[in-house]
Amino acid sequence: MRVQVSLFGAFRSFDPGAQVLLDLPDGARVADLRQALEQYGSTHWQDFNPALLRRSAFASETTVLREADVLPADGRMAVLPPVSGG
Amino acid sequence: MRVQVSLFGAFRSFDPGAQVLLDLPDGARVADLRQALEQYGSTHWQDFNPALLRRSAFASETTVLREADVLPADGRMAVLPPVSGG
Amino acid sequence: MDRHHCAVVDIVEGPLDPAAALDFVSDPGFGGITLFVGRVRDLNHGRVVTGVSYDMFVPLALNGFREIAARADGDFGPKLKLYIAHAKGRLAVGDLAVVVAAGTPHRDEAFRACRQVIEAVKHTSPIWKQEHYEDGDSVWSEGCSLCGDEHGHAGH
Amino acid sequence: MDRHHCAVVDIVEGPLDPAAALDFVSDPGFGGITLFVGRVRDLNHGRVVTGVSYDMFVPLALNGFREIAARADGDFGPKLKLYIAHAKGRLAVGDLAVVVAAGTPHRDEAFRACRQVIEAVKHTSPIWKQEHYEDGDSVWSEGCSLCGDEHGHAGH
Repeated sequence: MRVQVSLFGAFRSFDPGAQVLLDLPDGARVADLRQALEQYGSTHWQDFNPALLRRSAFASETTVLREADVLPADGRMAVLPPVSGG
Repeated sequence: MRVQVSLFGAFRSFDPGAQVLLDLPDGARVADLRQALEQYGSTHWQDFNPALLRRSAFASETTVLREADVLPADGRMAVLPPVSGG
Repeated sequence: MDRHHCAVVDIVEGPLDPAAALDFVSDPGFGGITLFVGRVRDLNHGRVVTGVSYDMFVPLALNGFREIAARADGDFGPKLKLYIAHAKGRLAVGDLAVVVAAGTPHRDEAFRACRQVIEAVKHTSPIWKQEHYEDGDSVWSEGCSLCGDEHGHAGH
Repeated sequence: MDRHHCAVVDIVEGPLDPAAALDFVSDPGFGGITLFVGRVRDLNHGRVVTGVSYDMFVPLALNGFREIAARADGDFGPKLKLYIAHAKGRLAVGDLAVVVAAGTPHRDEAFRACRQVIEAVKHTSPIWKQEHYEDGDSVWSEGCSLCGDEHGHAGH
């Protein structure tokens, strides 16, 4: 499946469109996406910070997902670095 | 000394001018004023409630006084039933 | 102190102004502002309220507001800005009875200062509330005695 | 739910509006309204701040606001009225970043609901703050991780 990962906060600057397309096996889980994004970041992003990704969560448009959750069928995901609203 | 006691809250309605004049010995204390006001109220005010007076404090324009405090020289005092601001 | 605004506003002069309170406690160095507004409710202890009259011993009340502000300054200062205003006179349902605002660099102090101040205003200020009911009856509210313990009890 | 107003406001559409928040949470049956306003400070960790950019995952943020409001409703309802609005875009010093207001019959619930909501907004909403400094540098703020414990840590 093709997963479209929207980038926010400190990740946003890594890509002009603030998103990354990754190919993952059907039925992939959040943990798989995390691994794929780490690999992608390590090879494509000059200032990529793996420690920040490890503190980041993944979410659909409606909810934050856990590591064992299967990715939604539409493949639309977001990576959420630690939040600092308010 | 002549003491002018301003009436507030539930006491205000007892007197058209919302104040009472009482004669007390020079050097009188708050406890003396309390006693004098209870006597005055018992004889002059139809709906006087001694229990309310017992829960009431006495104050000058700047501070709440204690029972043992001597009345201020200007004789200007206020009787403060339990408060209910806000 | 010019960081503390303490006022009594007769309702005939106009309503209390929460926007003015927010302005007063704002500061370029402040990230947090907490505001409390107390309004006249339409119902109390099951009775339909048509209005409230506030009686007040004004000079002592203002003196008390300043003492309450000074105490908050000691607890949450030294930058704390505070706004304390209480209405006087006959208010209708929905009218603003009291406005308290606190501004500080961080939000925790703003919340705690605002809460401490409104509790102190309610429990220690020489202010008396007379409720008017739809049947024409009026009752002075039960309140906090100022005898002995100046902070009164916490019941109202 | 029509007792809860949740919004994200792009700064180019205009500033957040505390007066609208107070209006929204007002009710003839309410005696207490608590409002919190978060503003952009001129100084953070000793650095002179010239502005803040808020990035936000809007649909998830709005969904989160509604969940936060529903939780407060369970804790302080069933009459609780809530207003939650967060700014988005590039804010200047003094601009309003967030406004939360809670209205209830009595003040204790208003204070506690307002505090609970702003803490949840700060610790769980998908919102990111980038501070801009007078030397031209910009830094994304350290924040609360949403991994595992959705409530994050209490440190910010």
